[in-house]
Amino acid sequence: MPNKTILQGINEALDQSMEKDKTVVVYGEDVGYEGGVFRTTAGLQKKYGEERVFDTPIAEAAIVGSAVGMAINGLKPVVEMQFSGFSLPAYNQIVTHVARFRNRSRGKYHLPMVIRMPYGGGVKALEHHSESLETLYAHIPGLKLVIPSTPYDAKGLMIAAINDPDPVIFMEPKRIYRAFKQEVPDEMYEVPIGKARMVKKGNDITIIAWGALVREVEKAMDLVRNVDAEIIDLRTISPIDQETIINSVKKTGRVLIVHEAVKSFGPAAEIISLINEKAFVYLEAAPRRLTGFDITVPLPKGEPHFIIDPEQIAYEVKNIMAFEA
Amino acid sequence: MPNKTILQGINEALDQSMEKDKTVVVYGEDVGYEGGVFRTTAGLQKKYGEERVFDTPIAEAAIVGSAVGMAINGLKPVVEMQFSGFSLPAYNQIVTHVARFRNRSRGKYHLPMVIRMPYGGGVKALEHHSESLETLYAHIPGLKLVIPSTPYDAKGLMIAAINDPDPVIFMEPKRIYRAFKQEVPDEMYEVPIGKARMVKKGNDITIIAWGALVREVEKAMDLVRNVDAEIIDLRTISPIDQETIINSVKKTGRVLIVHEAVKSFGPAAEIISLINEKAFVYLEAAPRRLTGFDITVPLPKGEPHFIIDPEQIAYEVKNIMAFEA
Amino acid sequence: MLFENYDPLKGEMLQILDHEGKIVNDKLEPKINKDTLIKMYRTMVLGRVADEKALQFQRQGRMLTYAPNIGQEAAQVGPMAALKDNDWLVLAFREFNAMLYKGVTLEQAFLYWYGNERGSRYDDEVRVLPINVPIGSQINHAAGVAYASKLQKKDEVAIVFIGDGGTSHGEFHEGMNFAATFDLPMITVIQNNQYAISTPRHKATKAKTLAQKAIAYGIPGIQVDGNDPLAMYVAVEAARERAIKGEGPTLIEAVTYRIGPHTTSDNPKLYREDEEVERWMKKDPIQRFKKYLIDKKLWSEKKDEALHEEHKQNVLETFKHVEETGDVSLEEIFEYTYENMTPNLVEQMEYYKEYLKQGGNE
Amino acid sequence: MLFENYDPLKGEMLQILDHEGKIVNDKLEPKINKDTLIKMYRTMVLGRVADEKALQFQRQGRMLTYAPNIGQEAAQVGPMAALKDNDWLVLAFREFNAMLYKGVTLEQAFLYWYGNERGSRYDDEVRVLPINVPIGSQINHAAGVAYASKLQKKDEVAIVFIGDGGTSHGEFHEGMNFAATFDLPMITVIQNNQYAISTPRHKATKAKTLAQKAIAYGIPGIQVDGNDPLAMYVAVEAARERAIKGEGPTLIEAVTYRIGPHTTSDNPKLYREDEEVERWMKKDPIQRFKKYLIDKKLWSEKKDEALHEEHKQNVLETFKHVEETGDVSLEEIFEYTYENMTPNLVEQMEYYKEYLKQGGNE
Ligand SMILES: Cc1ncc(C[n+]2csc(CCOP(=O)(O)OP(=O)(O)O)c2C)c(N)n1
Ligand SMILES: Cc1ncc(C[n+]2csc(CCOP(=O)(O)OP(=O)(O)O)c2C)c(N)n1
Ligand SMILES: [Mg+2]
Ligand SMILES: [Mg+2]
Repeated sequence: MPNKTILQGINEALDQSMEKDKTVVVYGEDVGYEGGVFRTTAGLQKKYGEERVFDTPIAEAAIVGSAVGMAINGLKPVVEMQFSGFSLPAYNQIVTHVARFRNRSRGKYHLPMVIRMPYGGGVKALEHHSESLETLYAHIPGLKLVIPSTPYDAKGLMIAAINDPDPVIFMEPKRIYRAFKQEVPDEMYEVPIGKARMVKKGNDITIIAWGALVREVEKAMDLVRNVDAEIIDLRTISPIDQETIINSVKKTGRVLIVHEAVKSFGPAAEIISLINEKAFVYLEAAPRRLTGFDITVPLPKGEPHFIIDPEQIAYEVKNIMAFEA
Repeated sequence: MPNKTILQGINEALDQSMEKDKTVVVYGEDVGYEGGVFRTTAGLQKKYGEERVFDTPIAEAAIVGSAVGMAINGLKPVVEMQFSGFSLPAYNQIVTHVARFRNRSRGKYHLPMVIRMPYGGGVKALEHHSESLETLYAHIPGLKLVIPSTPYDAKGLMIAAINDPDPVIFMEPKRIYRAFKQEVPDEMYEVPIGKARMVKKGNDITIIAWGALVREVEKAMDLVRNVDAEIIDLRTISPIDQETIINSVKKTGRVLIVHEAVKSFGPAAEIISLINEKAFVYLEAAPRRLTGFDITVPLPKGEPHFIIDPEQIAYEVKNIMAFEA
Repeated sequence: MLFENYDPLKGEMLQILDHEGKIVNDKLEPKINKDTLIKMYRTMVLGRVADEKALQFQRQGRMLTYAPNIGQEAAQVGPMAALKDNDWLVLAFREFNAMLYKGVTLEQAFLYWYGNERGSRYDDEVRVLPINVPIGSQINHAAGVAYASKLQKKDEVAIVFIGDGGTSHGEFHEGMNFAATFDLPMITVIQNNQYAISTPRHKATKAKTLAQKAIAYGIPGIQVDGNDPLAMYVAVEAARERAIKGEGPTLIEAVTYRIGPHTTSDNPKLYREDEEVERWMKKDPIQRFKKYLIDKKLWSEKKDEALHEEHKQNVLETFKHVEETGDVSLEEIFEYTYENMTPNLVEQMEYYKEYLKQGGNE
Repeated sequence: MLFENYDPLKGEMLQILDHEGKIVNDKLEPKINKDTLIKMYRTMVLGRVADEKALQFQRQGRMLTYAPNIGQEAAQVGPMAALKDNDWLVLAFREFNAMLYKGVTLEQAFLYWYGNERGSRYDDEVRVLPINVPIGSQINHAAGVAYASKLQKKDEVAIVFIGDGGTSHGEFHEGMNFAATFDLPMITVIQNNQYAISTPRHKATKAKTLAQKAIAYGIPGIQVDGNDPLAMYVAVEAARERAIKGEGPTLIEAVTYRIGPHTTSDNPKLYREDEEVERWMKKDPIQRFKKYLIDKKLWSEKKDEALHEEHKQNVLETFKHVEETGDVSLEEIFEYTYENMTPNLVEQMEYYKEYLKQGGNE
C-alpha cells in the first residue's frame, strides 16, 4: 500500500468523494484556484471545475450559511474555514442553523455537510492561527466533531463525514499535516464516526488524546519505564465513545487526558465527568488532565511554554501512577 | 430597606453607575428610547441623554466591537445582547478581541466593559430565546462570567462588573427578572466577582447551582427530609471560586451540580473535574450533574420536559445520598 | 429595463396601484390571470383575519406569542404570485401571507406560534424554509439554495425576505455579496415596515433608501410601494427573469408599515404616535386591491363579506385543532437531534423516563 | 466638495501625481510643508527597505513570517501625513508604513512578526491599535474609538485600514453602518491591492468599485490612485474635515497593488502572471514621489542613495536587537490575561515551574 500523509489522505478523500458523488462541492477562501493555503484541496478545481470547487469572498458566515442552503437543496457541501480561529465569524450560523435544521424542521430538512478547519498550535503562527476550539463545537447538540490523528483515519473519517447525514465539524491537526506517512489504501473506505481508536492496549493507566498529541503520548510512553499504558485516540470528540473509555478505565483505574485546548471548561472535563458517572468505583487515582494553560495561545516566542511535549506527559503519568488514595 | 426585583437591581446599578461615572455608556438594540425589551434600561436615556444611552442598528458584532474601541478610548461601555442566543453574531468579537486586548497589547490597552445578556429558559419563548451558553464564555481565557440569582447580588455584581478593569459577561436569569423581591440597599455597593455565595450551610451533600435554579434547589430541599444540604450559588462562573467548592466537598463528600445548560462539555463538567483534582479522596459518592438534555431547547410545548424542577433535584439528591462506593 | 427606470438614488419608487385603488402606471399594469388575482386577494384577507384572531388568541392566553403582518400583506403576496411552484421561499419571521400563498397550511403556521416545532415541518412538496429567528442569517441560506439550483441547472429561484432592521446585519452583507458574486438566482425582498421593534428605520442607517444598498453588490435595487400588490408583482417578476437568465440577484425594498405591534410582547405606544399609524392605515393594501378587483368586475362587496366570514370560521376551527395538539412528547424532543439518537441521548431519555416512573413531576 | 466631484459610479478616480511623477491636477495639489514631505518620503523608503530585508530575514529562517507592503507605501503614508498626532490609527495587518509614520518603532514592528506580543505594545503616547488579524473586525473598533472621541468632544478622528478582501466581511458592513448612523469621526481606507491571498478583487464582489460601497451607508466614497501619495493626502485631509465637523465617516478606496507575496508562506506565482506585476511596478509610488520631490528641489539622487544606506543600516541593527530579545518568559504569558492573575492561573504557572524544576523540558 502506498504511504501517504494526513494532508494527502484528506485530499484523496475529497477527490474520490467528488468523483463518486456529483453533489459534493468544495469551497472556501482560497481553496479553489490555489488549492488552499495548506494545499489540502490542490488539484480539485482543475478536475471538477469552478462550479464545484471555488473560492469565496472572505465571509465565513456566508460560507457556512450558504452550505446550509445548498445542503437543503440537494448538495453535499464540504467547506473550509481557513483556520479554526476564523470559524468564529461563522459560529452563529453553525450553532443556530447547522446544528438545528433537522430538529427545527422535525426532520423535513437535514444537513449533510462538512466544515473542515485546520486547528491546533505548534506551527509558529500569528494570533488566531493556533487555537484548539473543540469545546465550542462539542458542546452544541446536533453537531458531530471529528479529529483524525493518522493518515489512514484522516481519509476514512473524511469519507465517513461526507457520507454522514448529519453535519460534521472536521478539525485537522495542521501541525502533523505532513509530519509522517502511513500506508493508506487507494480505495475508498470509511472509518466510523463515534468510535475511538485503541492505539495500544495496556493495564496500568488509560491515556486519552487526539490530533497531534496522540503521537506525543506514544513518544512519552517510550520515556516511562514499567508503566503499561492503554492509549486511546478519541478520534470523535462528539458523540463521544463512552464505551471504549469506560471499559478501559474500569480495567486500569487511572486516567490521564491530554489536549491542547485550554483547561477550564475544556474537553477533558467532560471525559472526567463521564468517568465519574460510569466508573467512579473503579478509580484508583484522581483522573487528571494535561492541557493548554488558561491563556491565549502565545505567539511563537512564548509558545514553547504552552506546547505539551512527551516529557510533560511522562511527568504526569508518573504523578498519577504515584497517587495513593 | 426597600424591596426590589432583580430587574430593578440591575436598573439601579446602571443608573447609579452612570450618575457617578460620566464615562459609563449603555447601548444595544432597543435599550434607549424604549428602555429595553425587558425594560432593564428603562429611564436611562431620559436621564443621561441620547449620546450615553442609545439604540443601535441590529448588528451584534458592531455593538461589541464598538465597545472595544470605546473602552480603549476612555469609556466604560455596558452593552446589551437582546437575548444570549443573539450574542453569537458577536462571538468572534468577544473571543478574538474582548478577551484578548490586554494580552495582545501586553497591558497597554485593557477593556473595562460589560456585556449583558438575558439567558435561560422557562419563559415560553421562541427559538434562540432560551439558551444557557455559559460554557461558551467560561471557556475563554480573559473573560469573566457572572450570573446573579438574587436582587441584592444583581445590583452588587453589576456595579462590580462595571468597575472591573477586565471585561465581564453578565448573564441575567430572565425567568426570575421579576419573580420575587428582596431587600436591596439604595446605596451603591459591590458584590465581589469570583466569590460564590453560601446559600445554606450543611453537612450531607454539596449542591451547586446558579441563576434561576438556585431557588429551585432551595425548594427541592424542602421536599427532601433528613438531608442537610450545603447549597452554593456559584454566582461567578469564571473565574470559579475553587475554595468554596472544595472546602464544601471536603466536608460533605457528595456533590450535585444543577444547571440549565446542556450536559455534554457543559459547565458542571468543569466543577466535577476540579473536585476530582482537589478533593478526590474526600468523595463518598460519584459527583453528579443534573442539567439540560443534550438537545436544542424545545419550543414551549416541549419545554416542560427540559426544565429542571425541584422534584427532579430532590430525586437526584436522593440518588446521590443512596450511593455506596 | 424596469430596474434602470427606477433609480433609488433619484428617489424613484415603483407604484402601479395607488392608495385609492387607481392604476397610476398603466403601461406597467401586469397581466395577471383572474384566478391568480383572486388567490392573491383571498390570501391577503386570510392573512389579515388570521392575524387579527391570533392577536386575540394571544390576549386570551391561548397563543404563545405572535408577530402580526397587518399592513404588509401586499409586500408578501405580490411577490409570491410572481413566482413558480418550484421556487423557494426563504423566510425571516414576518411573512405569514407569503407562507400561506406558498402552501404552508394555516394550521402549521399557527402551530409554530403556539410553540410546537411541528409548525415548521411544512408538507414535503412545499418549498419553504422554516421561520428564521436570527436576524439576517437567512440571506445566506437563500444564497446557498440558489447556488444549488444554479449548479444543478434547475429552473428555479430563491426568494428571501428580510426586515428593514435586518439590513444592518453583517449576514445581510455577506449573503448579498455572495449571491451577487456568483450571479445566483436569488431575489431579496426587504419589508421596510419602518421599524425594528422600537427602532425607526432612519435610526438604523443613513442610507436614504434601503434599495440603494444594492449598489454595494453591483446589482440592481429598486424601491417599490410595498402596499401595492401589482407593483410588488411586477418587480419580482422582472427580478425572477434576471435570476433565471443567470444575471444574478436583485434587491427589492418594499416600502410598507407595520400596523400592529412588533409581537404580542411589544407596546408600540411607547415609541410611536397613533397619528402615524392612522396615516398608514389609509394606504391599506387590502382596501386598495379590493377596489381594483371590484373595478375589474372580479369582486364584489357581497363576496367580500362572505370571504371574511369563511376565513373567520376557518381560522377559529383551525386554531381549535391546534389547541388539541397539546404538548410535545418526550421522545419527540430527543428524536431529531441526529438521524440516529446517540447512546448518550438514549441514556438521557431513559433516565428521565425512569424518573417519571418513580413518580417524578414534569 | 471633493467627494461630489469624484463619483465612483461614474468611474472617476482621484489622481494628482501621475505614474511619471508629473502633477496632472494642479488645482488639487496639496500645500504640504517641506518637513512633512520629507518625512513622508523617508518613511516610504524605510518601509520599502524594511520590507525587503524582512523577506530576506524570513528566508534565512530568522523572521517568523512577514506580510510585505511593497507597492502600497503611498496608500499608507499619504493618509498619515494628513492626520494629527492625536488621531487614532486602527490597523488591519498590512500597514507597516502607516505604523512607522505614526510612531511605532521599527523594532516594535519587527518584534511582532518575530513572534513576540511586545511587538504590539507601542509607546504610551502612540495612538495605534495593535495589528488585527480577524479580517474586518477592526472597523468596529475604529467606530467605537470614534464614538468615544465624539462623546468626549475630543478633536480627533480614527482612521482605519482594511484590504479589498476585507470589504466582503460582515464586520465591514456593520462597522461602516454603525459609524455612518452616528456620524462618527472615522475614515476608512481600503487598500485595494487587487488580491486577497490568491483571490483577485473581481472574484470577491461584483461592485465595479469598492468606493461605491459607501452608498449603502449614505456616506461619500471615493476612488483614489493609491500609489499617489498626494492624492491620498488630499482625500484623507477632506475626509478628516468632514469627520471633525460631525459630518460622519468617509470611505476611501486606494487603488494599489501588492507587489510581493501575501505573506512569506505564499507563492503568488500560483495565481498571477509576472507580467501583471511588472505592469504595476511601473506605477511605483516611491519612484513617482521621488521625481516630484526632485522636481521641487527638495531631494536629490545623492540624498536618496544616502537615505537607502542609512535605512539599511538601521534595519540591520534593529533586527539584531530584535533577535537578541530571545524567548518570552513563562511569567509573561500568564500575566496579561487579567489585571490580576486568578488563583487558577497562579496554580497553573506554579505547576509548570515545579515540572521544570523536576527536570522538565520545555
Ligand atoms: C441576530 C438577532 N438579533 C436580535 C434579534 C431580536 N429581534 C427580533 S426581531 C428584531 C427586529 C427586527 O426588525 P426588522 O428586521 O425591521 O423586522 P420586523 O420585525 O420589522 O419585521 C430584533 C432585534 C434577533 N432575532 N436576531
Ligand atoms: C476572519 C478571517 N478570515 C480569514 C482570515 C485569513 N486571511 C488572512 S489575510 C487574508 C486575505 C486578506 O485580503 P485583503 O483583505 O485584500 O488584505 P491584503 O492581504 O490584500 O492586504 C485572509 C483570508 C483572517 N485573517 N480572518
Ligand atoms: Mg422592520
Ligand atoms: Mg488585498
